[in-house]
Amino acid sequence: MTTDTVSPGRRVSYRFNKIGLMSLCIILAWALVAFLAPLLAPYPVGKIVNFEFYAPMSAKFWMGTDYLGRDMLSRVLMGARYTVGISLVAVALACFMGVALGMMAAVLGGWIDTVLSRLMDALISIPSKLFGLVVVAGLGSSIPVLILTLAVIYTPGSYRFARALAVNINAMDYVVVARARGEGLGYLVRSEILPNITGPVLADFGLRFVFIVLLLSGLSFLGLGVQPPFADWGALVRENLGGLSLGAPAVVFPSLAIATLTISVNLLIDNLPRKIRDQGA
Amino acid sequence: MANIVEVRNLKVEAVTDAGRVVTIIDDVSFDIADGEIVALIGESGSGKTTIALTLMGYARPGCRISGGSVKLGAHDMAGLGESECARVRGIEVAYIPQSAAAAFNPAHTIMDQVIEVVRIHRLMPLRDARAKAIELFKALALPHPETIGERYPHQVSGGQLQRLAAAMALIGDPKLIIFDEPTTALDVTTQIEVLRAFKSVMQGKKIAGVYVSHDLAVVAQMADRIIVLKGGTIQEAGATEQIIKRPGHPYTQALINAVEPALFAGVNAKEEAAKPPLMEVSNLYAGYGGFLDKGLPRLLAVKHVDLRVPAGHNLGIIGESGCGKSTLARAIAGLLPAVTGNILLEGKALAPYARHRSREQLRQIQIVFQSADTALNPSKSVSEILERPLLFYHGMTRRDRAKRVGELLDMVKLPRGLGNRRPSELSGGQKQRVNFARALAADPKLILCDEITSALDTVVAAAVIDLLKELQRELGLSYIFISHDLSTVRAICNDVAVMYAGEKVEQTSPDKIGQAGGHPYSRLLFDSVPKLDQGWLDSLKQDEALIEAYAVR
Amino acid sequence: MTDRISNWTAADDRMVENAIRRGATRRELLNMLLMGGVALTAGASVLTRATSAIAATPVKGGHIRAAGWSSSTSDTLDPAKASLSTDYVRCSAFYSRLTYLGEDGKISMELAESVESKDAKVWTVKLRKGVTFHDGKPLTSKDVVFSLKRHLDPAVGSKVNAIAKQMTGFAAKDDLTVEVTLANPNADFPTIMAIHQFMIVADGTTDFSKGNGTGAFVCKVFEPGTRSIAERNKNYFKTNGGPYLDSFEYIAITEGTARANALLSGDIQFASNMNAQTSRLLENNPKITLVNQAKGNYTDLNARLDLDPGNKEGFATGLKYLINREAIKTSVLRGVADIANDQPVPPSNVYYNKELKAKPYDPEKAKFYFQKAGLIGKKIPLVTSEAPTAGVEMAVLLQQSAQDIGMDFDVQRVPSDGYWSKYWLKAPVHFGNINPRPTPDILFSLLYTSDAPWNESQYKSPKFDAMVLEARGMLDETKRTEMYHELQRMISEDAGTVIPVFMGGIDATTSKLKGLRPNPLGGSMGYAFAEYVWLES
Amino acid sequence: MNRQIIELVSWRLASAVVTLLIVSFTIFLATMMLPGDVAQILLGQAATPEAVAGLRKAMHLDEPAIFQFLKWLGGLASGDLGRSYANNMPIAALIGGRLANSLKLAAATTAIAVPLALTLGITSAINRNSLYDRIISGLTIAVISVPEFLLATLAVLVFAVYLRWLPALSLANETKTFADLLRVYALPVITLTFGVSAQMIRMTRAAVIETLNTPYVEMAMLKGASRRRKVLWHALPNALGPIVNAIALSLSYLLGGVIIVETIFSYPGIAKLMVDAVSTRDLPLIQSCAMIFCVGYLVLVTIADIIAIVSNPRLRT
Repeated sequence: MTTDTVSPGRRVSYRFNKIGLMSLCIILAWALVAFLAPLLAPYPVGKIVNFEFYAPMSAKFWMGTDYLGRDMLSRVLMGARYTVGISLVAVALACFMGVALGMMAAVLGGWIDTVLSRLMDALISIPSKLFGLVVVAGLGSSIPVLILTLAVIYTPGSYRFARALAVNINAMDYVVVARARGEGLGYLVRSEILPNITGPVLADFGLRFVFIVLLLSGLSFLGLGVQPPFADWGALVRENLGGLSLGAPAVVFPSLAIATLTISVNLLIDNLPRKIRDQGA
Repeated sequence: MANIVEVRNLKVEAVTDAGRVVTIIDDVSFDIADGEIVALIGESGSGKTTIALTLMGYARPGCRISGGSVKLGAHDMAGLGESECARVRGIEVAYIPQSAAAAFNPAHTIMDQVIEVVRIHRLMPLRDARAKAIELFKALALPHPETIGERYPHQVSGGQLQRLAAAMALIGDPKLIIFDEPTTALDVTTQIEVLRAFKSVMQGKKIAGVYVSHDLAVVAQMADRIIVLKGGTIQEAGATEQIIKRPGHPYTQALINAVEPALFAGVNAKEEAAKPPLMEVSNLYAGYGGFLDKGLPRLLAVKHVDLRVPAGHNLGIIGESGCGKSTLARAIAGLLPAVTGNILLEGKALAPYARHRSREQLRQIQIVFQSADTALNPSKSVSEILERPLLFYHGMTRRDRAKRVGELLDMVKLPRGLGNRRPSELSGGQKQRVNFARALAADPKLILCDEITSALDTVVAAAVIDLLKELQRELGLSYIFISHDLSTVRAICNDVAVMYAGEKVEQTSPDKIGQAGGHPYSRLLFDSVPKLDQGWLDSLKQDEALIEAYAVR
Repeated sequence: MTDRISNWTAADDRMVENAIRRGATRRELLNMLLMGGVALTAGASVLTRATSAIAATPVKGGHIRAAGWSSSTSDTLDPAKASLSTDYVRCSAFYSRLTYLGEDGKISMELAESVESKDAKVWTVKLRKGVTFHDGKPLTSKDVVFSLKRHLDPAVGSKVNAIAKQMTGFAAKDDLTVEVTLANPNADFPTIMAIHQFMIVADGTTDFSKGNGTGAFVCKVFEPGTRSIAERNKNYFKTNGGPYLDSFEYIAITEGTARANALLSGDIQFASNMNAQTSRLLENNPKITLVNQAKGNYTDLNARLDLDPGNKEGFATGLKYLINREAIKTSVLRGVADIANDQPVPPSNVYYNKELKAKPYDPEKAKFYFQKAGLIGKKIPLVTSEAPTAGVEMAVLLQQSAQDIGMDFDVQRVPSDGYWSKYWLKAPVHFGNINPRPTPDILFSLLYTSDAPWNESQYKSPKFDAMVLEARGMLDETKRTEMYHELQRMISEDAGTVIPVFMGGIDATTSKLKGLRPNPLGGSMGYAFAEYVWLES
Repeated sequence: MNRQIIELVSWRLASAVVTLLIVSFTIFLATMMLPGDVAQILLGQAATPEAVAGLRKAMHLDEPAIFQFLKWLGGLASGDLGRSYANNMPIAALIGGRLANSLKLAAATTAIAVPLALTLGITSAINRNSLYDRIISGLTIAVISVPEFLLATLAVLVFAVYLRWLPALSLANETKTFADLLRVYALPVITLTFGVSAQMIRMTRAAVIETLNTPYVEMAMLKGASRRRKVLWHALPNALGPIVNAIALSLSYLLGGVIIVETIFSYPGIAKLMVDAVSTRDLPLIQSCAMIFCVGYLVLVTIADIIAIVSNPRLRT
């Protein structure tokens, strides 16, 4: 119902609630760690610093040592670089491609929409882990291959999501008005549609980021992730899985690192400020 | 006579998204006697629905009854807990919503939902309940009363659903029924049927009622007493006759004035024929869906329409929902390409697709939509919205644009300071003005107005119409004014075209519409518009055959 | 003094027992006990207890499930194509070889009664009588000729095509006699016949999925990439000894931790190839026994003698003194290694030169040699990767030792993808990894002769080449042994390959499973464990 | 009602064929991109050029790849999946048992996960914002956020190694009695249930809550309906479409996405088969597996659509 008085609830804030703020802080902290890792790490990543493997936590080795006697703190800090870095680039690529193509399909419609949608449907029907395995196993694991593979895997999902949103926005009168004005595809997509789907796309971005972190660690588990002696968190868990029954900190800390990151992202999405969440929803 | 409802010093608070608490209903007190129908009238945001819902002990999410008492029979609904309220709802007080189409659950049959109250409160055996429901269907003059309950909500028309919602409310024999704008979403021809059914049932059963509406003419037919609300407080209360004949409060007076606006005193009809037309449409066909063999779309929404709009003149297009009037506007704007037929602008043919038209052609025809909410991009400021056509059509510099935006805001009588706001921070009327200013920014010759006042409150709508007229005088514009509301069209148009089922059935001047000799459908439409007269509904005699032929029930 | 020892627990008992199984010598064991603070006399009695636990008599019967670590749909029962550990285990159970390479590195006869030659060029193989295939067909010389000859056919895709090429003539002299002619004399022919791929299949076999051989077990179920079930061959030609088990199932569990967990939970009774880290999960468990595999695989540091800096005299020798073999053994490989002496023949080989001692870790001596080569203070690139096992760790260790004497090694860690084709054999100083081979001859001609395809340090010595050729055709064992000892010495002193340790894995079994011994042909008793182990009742 | 479904199914069938062709061709291209071929892989270290060439010839791999692909496609049309390059067994035989295993595992997980997810999702929607709801939400987020292999390994440690209640391996052919069956499937099913149901719980809760905000649910409340009734009778039937869709997507994961679970529990399923096929460049096997995953996905999505239609009177007629 339209009102002729500005209803009191309309002015909403960008403020985060407590949980959202906490999650955001954790995520930013990890991002910072990823950025500064080489400065923060007390020991070189591949260096065996202790002849005892699975050493417990100590003043010298805050997170103990791993299965070869390497300092876990350094490895977890550097792991942030790979986990956060690769996932972030991959998710950015996936969302960029997915959102761009999705909006294009929604605005142009017709055979372009049909062809794109069918192609994406086909891609989505191949199980993501297997697809990743096939490509990475075949082409060999390197960081660019990992990033591209992860991006391709998550593009169709992002495409579908963005397309669904864009189709809704595309039917809005202001887009119709812009069309009637004679605006081209670029303007429609950039100025009319994109700003109004950013909220949900942002949430989707976060969710997909979590999926990518987990898929990356899954690939690492199968030995196809970041190659040693470097290791992302998933690879760290995998390397030290043998220490699980010994309660070694070497397996606990990277697991915790993954969990804090992914849980924070999930919580952040659930607790996004209304203003962002509702953008175009 | 005992009072069934006694509301004292009611106060309702709402929490805004920013966490601020605001009072939306303040110090409202009124009584309803047994069998009496009291109308709550006011514009949107006046708190009328909120007050009505407190009678059921309910406040919408984010709201809270923070003071006063709401006595309903023996209960104080303001003080009852959720489960206690639930025991009262449906059997002591029942609710008929504005949109029955939305209030019926699409997943269940109508009968299951009508007798749900019986099931919830275990009032009687289900077989008896079904028999009772069928009785009610008959009383509400529903077609096929025996079998209509087996259908699903989407299988019956809006007018029927509205009456079925009444049956749903009546099944528990409540002492009080709340009507929440029950006919607002209906076409006028349908509205009459529904109002008649309501009235006869209420009179027959002697049930008290609260009738919430913004439409004085409708309320005049239904209510014994009227309470006028504004901004959450009572402005005036009194018997229906007193309110409509001798309004005490200036606000009530304004409401009454807005019901029947004056006819458009346009330019002389003789002169126009001589001038070359600004816009000429001939033999236009348009529709949706894939194409059939003969090159016609699967769903033909506009058939064989001819129109002629002389420069500086306004053409009204009127018809009920689904008559094809909006499709016509879209075809003219090139949004939905016409299948056949010509659209001439100043004698030059326009391409069916907007993207094939020149920028200059596009500039000359602008379209303004009904819902200001969806017509403005929520992520842009008012200035940005207005600047785009200036840049796009006129290639103005940043400074010129800023200056022009100020002028445009002046033209539509909005403060210049509004330029920095976003649409969500504007009221409905303001949005519609911005919407209109955007069309003006193009410097057009013709503006297609698609139901632009329908979502606005009557007083606001009247002001917008006045603005349109004023701008026309200053800028020499022409409008094609599309509406379902006859009185609005008559207030602004030189000519009125009546559309029915995709075809133009008649085109005439506003004063002649509905008069004898005109098209029977136009007459039906004209007759169905409620009058501000208590006896109008009872005395209205309509041709049954005509209704049978044209009314969409 | 009594036999009672304070602080000596059942776990220590097991440690000693395990050590014995791993093949520790009595001397090593006593050392171990001494380190544990146990008096020598007391230690001796502990040792007896442990050894007696091992020397139980085999019992027949029972079923086990054993797990290897690699399996795929390309699993095959065609011995010529066998490439994964699972293939070896299955083929070893279903087929037999002409000869068998024992734990001590000595050859014994299996299907052959004798393999003899006067000139090491023409070899006469006499077959056992009365051996039958699982389908009842008796073994004849035709089967042997077929089995050997097929390695030359490219369509077979044999893994040992390169070795088989030296066989130029095959003749079935009679039903039980085969004559094989070699291109050049090779006294190792009987040992070569012990290589897994040279197992004997029935003449004309094209479908290998039935596993129709003469082996100790009959194939009941074979699902590539999933499992196999084998039952004892009632008509097995060996009448003394194994097989003891009624049947065994063989599966693969790729994950080391999963393998350990499955063993702990009792789902499997045998888990092959545990690494040092996973073994730690198991070593204190009374229900688990660990058996060291024979150590033969090694990662070596190669200085090419034809390129700078390897061409500077003293550099390679300096490296041999600078590499800390002890540290590599204990810290990098967690003890699961034998110190090596810069030559490729492992201690388990009969031709191993015991007199040749490994160079000690001596930075000062290393410094002396580097000074001699004029390399102190120069930055020397050291190419390594994860591809050669522990290559990165070894490089880092070396780099640390070098810093102390003013040497500057620039460790260049390159991707493991493409390491073998891009860096191995090519970079001036780099790491390599070599799998065990059954005979010194194969090792030498593969790695050290002037025309060796994998001459890692470009070691070229006409004297060496001539001696390898001579030794190959030498039938006099004593002389041959002497020659091989000398060849090992030459490599150890002169080649640019630094071989710090021999590595090996660990097999873990339930303590009830007995009879598992190391074998030079690889883990799981040269993959033939099924025939030799038994389940304690 | 039937016409609608027949129309949907026939449209789906037609588009499925197109999708399958696209997938098949994509997989073919991807396989072509992989370095090495089956002959090289099979020979391993012994892959001298002559040896590779000989083996290729013997395996008829010297024909152009596209020709092999088309031959395989032609065979598929007549229902023949061809023979594996790696071990020359008929693909149907290789896949048969594995597919049955994968389906069994998927069915067992579905049987537990779906009712569990629906119950938890709906009850937490009913008790929205309660402590119970918050606990469930917290748990689902935690489960979603933890890598699957960690869950699986933890489960093995607890249930197989320490408690010794369950076997650490799930050897599908070990099941002779029903009790065996339960024991063998318990751990992988528990692991998968965790991962799969967390998503479904979230989706179910969200879908139900979304329908709870509709006018007809408000209307039901104004009729005096209880919370339970609002959720179960009013919201749920209308939320069924999105819920079933979410379930279908989750379940499609159970066919091909369980590679980690198959690895840890040594469960002989079809995901592992495909990974093997890729590592040996076994084109017909890769293709056949990909087709199975694709068909599985399409079947699930179609079933979800049919359920959505049947549950929605507006689409039904």
